[in-house]
Amino acid sequence: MSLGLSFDLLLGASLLWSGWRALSTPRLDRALVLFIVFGLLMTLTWARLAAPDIALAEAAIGAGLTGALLLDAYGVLQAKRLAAEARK
Amino acid sequence: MTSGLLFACVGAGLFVMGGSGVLLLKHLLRRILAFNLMGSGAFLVLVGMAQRHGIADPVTQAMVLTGIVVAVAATALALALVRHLYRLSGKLELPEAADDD
Amino acid sequence: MKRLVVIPAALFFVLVLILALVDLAPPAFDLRPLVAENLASSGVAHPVTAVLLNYRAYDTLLEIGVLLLALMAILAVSGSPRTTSNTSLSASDPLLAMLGRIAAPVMVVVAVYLLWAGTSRPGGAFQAGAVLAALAVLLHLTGLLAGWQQPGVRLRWGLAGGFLLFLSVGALLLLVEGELLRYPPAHAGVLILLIESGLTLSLGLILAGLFLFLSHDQGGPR
Amino acid sequence: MMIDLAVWLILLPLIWASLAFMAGPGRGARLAIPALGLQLLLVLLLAGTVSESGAIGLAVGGWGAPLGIDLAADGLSVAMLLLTQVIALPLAIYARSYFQVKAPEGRYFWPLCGFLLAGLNGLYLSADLFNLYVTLELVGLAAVALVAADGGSRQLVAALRYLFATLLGSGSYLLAVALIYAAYGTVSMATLAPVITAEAPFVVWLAGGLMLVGLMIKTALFPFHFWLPPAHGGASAPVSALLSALVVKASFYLLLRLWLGPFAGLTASAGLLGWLPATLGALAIFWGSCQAIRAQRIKMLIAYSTVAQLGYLFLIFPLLTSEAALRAGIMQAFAHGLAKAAMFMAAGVLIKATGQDRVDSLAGAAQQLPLTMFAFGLAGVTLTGLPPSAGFLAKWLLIEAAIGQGAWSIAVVVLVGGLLAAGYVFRVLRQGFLLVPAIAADAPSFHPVPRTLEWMALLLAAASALLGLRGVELMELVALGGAA
Amino acid sequence: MTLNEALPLAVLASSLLPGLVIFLLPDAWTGKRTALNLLGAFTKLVLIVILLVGVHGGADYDFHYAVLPGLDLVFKVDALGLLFMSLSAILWLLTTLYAIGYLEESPQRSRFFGFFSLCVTATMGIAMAGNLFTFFIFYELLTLSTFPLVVHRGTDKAMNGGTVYLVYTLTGGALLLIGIIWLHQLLGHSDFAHAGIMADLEATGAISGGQLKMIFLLLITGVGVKAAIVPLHGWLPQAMVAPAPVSALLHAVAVVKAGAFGIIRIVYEIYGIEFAQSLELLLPLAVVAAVTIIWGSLKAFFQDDLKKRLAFSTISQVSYIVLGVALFGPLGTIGGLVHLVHQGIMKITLFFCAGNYAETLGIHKVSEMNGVGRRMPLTTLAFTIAALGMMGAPFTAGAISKIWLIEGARAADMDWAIWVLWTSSLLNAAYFLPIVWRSVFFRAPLAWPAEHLSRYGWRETAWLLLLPPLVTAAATLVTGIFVTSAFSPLAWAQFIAQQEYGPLVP
Repeated sequence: MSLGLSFDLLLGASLLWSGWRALSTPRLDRALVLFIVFGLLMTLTWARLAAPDIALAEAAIGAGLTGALLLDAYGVLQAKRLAAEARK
Repeated sequence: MTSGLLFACVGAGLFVMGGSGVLLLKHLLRRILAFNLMGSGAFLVLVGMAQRHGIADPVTQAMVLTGIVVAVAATALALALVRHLYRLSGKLELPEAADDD
Repeated sequence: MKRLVVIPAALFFVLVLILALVDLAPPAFDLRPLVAENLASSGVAHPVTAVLLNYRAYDTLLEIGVLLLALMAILAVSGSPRTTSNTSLSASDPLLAMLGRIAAPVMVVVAVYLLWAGTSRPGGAFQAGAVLAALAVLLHLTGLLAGWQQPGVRLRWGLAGGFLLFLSVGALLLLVEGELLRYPPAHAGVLILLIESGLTLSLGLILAGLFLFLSHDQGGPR
Repeated sequence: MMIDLAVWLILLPLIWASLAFMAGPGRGARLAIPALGLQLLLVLLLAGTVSESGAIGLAVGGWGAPLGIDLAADGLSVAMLLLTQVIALPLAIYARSYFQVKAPEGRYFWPLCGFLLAGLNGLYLSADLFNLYVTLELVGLAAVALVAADGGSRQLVAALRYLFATLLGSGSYLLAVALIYAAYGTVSMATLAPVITAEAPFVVWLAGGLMLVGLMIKTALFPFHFWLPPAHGGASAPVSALLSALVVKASFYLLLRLWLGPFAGLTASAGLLGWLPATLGALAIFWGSCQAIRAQRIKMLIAYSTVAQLGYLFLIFPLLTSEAALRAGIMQAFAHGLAKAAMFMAAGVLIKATGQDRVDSLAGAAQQLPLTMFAFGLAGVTLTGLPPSAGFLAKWLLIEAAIGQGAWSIAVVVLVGGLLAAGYVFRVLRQGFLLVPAIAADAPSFHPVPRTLEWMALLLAAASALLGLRGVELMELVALGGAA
Repeated sequence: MTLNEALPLAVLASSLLPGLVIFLLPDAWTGKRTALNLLGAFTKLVLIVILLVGVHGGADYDFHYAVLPGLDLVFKVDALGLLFMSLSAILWLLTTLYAIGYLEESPQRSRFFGFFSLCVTATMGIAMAGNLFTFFIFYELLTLSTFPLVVHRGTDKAMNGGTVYLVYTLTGGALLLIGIIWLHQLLGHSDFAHAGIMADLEATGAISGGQLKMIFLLLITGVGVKAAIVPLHGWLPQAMVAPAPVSALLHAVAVVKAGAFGIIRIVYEIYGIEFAQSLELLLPLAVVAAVTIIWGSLKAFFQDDLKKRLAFSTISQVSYIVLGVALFGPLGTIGGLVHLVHQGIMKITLFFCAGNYAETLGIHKVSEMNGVGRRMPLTTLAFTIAALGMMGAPFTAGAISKIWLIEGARAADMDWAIWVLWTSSLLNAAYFLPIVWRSVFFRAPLAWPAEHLSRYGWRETAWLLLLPPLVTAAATLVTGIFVTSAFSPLAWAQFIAQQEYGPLVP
């Protein structure tokens, strides 16, 4: 087995793992972080697939913007929840 | 096995994982995550299979670029809905059954 | 209950799919030679950009439409303009603010480079637009840029302008050349660069807008 | 010059939608309505061209398949384009009066509506599987946005359900496109049609299955209908009309197109496959009708009726070996489109007038709003399949095709479905005809409603009835380009 | 378009256009509405006279129009259709006059008269239909246009009656539709033609007799609902909640007649009487008709509500027509056809009178009718004449029908049918005579249940209510006495039978 293929195997497994954990981990903040990790792994994958255009887009849009959107939403939801609890 | 085919298979797994997530998960943010996994899976299948003999295929790459943009658009819309729903009702999950009264 | 159906079905499906993928014969058609052959008359040197903005430019046009649509959807969903949640610029870390000030010009330069590079190597309007959007997000996070409320006239023109420019070029070519988005080979390069410049700006604004229109809303549950 | 007609049908709505967005919230009606008139004119010219000189093919960018994207206008697609523009124009005039100045839910109606219509027109014209994916998303996201626009939490929940359903559907479709590309290296329908045969690799069958399921979800075929009633029942009346009359037809059309076009090799070799959508369609008819008969809110009633009526569309799949079935399907699409738009518009008037959404609160409506009740009744006649109406012709064609192929079960389903439809239609009419003494304490009060609203509903309802007297041209158009 | 093609359309338009305009008129415009109604009714009469003369002289009135490729809307005016059309046109005029008097000052008159005109349009379409497809369109249109009339009062009770009416007629319509499409699918068309269109089909051996019997069952069940054949009659007594002019229309002109007319068309011009006989379809039909005749009469006997009694009487009388059709041979045919007209004239008289009692004095029940003959002598006279006609008393229209039916039964060797007819006559007498007796000889109560209209000189009630029943009662006598004149219903029925059976007719 060549070095490239074993790296790909490892990468594929990490993709599946991070994707799975992003859905299944009980804590939402961890899930979001895992999702961003997943996005970065995707970027690597695209690079491995000789698709630098997609890699760039994935880094900027897939992992970056989507991640930022999700984190921002999470932050607001968290803040609201805290505020609501504080009011109680 | 080439890396194209390998990642295509990974993509198949991601697609199915994401699809099941969209169907099964309750929390709306997680559903959005699941939808994104599903999309990434489909993209991987598209590019991976087209490049399973090792040569880059610009057509599928361009398609995936289009797909990524569409996915982020859908994600943003979904987030807007979720955030607004949360503001109105404080809920982050959809009620069990469609209420028909 | 639902799980018992979905999970076995999903596992079965993925297994079947992977088996089917693994022993798939090579495809009957191959577009790569076609892409390469026509690259000379496409106006760009980078095949992906050629596909995106020439061979399948119509897809791209509609896709920008989807993005613009998503932005409008966010505006429509977020409800009537409210007077309350006037986003306060958080008095942020001065160090962060400085970082933002330094990063801003650098990122603009990067965006312009990506746009220009797209004609011959990886890069292009999407990536450049994304960098601009990232800049806006960064400025927002460092407290230098407030979340956006309902857009004013200028912002609306900026958001839709790139799309409308793309659309007009397409329509003009339809009138002149008889086919939607059929560039005359001699002018293809210029026209594509024109479209991409417009798109970079609008995409940057739209992508930033997706974030900033959403994040203006900071109030608790009503 | 003639061939531009089709492309302008896509460009025009995009242009007026963008301009409407630039003009600002709530604006755009004055731009949209003349533009829609122009679109209607274009599609009529296009129909004339196609019926004279046959199907039209266009190579966007001058490349042609497989490298570029092909557009194609044949009888089937022109028929659907025609339906779209015919409904869109009266609907726009209706919407203009419905969303009064600065109504919050109408702020982005015009741009969203323009993108939706562009997506629909693009979908009907596209002959490229991936391009179809983009148009599907355009339609889906615009529809979700329209449902959610400035709605309460009920609408948001409905919109989210709709969004996830539609994303699941287009996701499956996208994976299918990827598989097709993997197997053949092209996404052009014309290129694919001759090479996909019964001996196709298994991946292609999987792709076909994914597309079937994905599009069934998007068309809200039972049991994937769960998202439709809250979404269509919860949106504002013009949006409900747009969604029920047009949007769900798009994915049905695509399914039909794929079934008859690129996948004809597969579907012909598996003769029993058509019974899957047909069985689900029959279940949809029964289940949807029963829910409509039980529904308390009038818009929910109409939305469940959509679930039922969509079922008829799927009954044609086992019969598609004869051309009569295709004609029945298109006639049903027209009948339901026109009538359902009219019905939602009439319901909008009733709701605006009474301020309530319950079937029970309609007593006396026939006295107060005779035009609207008449429009509702006429549309109901079409849905029930009573003559003279397009619905009746659809029923006639469908039963004749079914009997011709010995599929008695389908004929029976159609007849029983018609009776069930009568059940929910006359439930509303009965309530509307009830006389309420004007002095009674609980007598509903009726607010004045712009007459335009009433007349537009009546216009579409009348169209659905009158099509029942002259379907020759439409059927000849469909016959021109059924099986690609 | 030639004149001969345009005439059938003009007949339709003469009630359709006024109807559509009337919908838009405000309720208060009584004068304009009445003028429109009468204009339409008279125009129609004139057109029908033209057609009568034309058809008698052998002219063809044919109009074809493609609705779908291979599916035509066909109008054709023939002797049989004209029989029905003349009846409907004359009675429409009278009923319109009656309704104008009846509905004075009540709400929603424009809607009422609008649907009333549509209803007559549908009847004309049924009469002129040249194929089953066209027939079905107008048959269902009739259902739709009568529903708002049945529920016109807008009460819960009216709604329930209307719902029952719809359930029956729509279900019947569905069965009829499947029969028609089946037939259309086999033949490629469904045109009416003398001596039928099926005989050739079976001769080729492509289609089994069993299939044709099945289609016959579907078709007859479908139209049988409107003809109120037992056991499909359940809607008719329920539909009595409608205002009196509507009941008159339903019973005498439009709905039940449309059903009976459909049976005639199907037996004679789809299957052909000879072929129907060879398939052994006529005897079961005759038996069903006989059962309906007896059962309707029996039920009528037990009703106290006047309109209900009349309703069951209708069920019985309409099946005379069906019986006549089912008696193989020209004499029975003539009896059935002539009864189509005679029953209409007599039954409409009875309903007009019942409406007069209710509207003038608030009388709805037989038991309330004591001595009403002295308060309303003219109405009671008309009622009596019509009732006698129903029994088949000499010098009335009813007698003529009965004689020909009995002769027909004898010629067809179905003596049991004669017994059925006699029994029915006796039962008719048993439920009509006590009413007459009661109203003439019993003492009047001190006060009527609800007296709305008072006496004006010789007029016991509003003249628009009084005139129509007097005219129709007179017609009952005239058609009974001047049977031999050239344009009597009998002469016309003989003309039709001649076309169907050729020179067999005596």
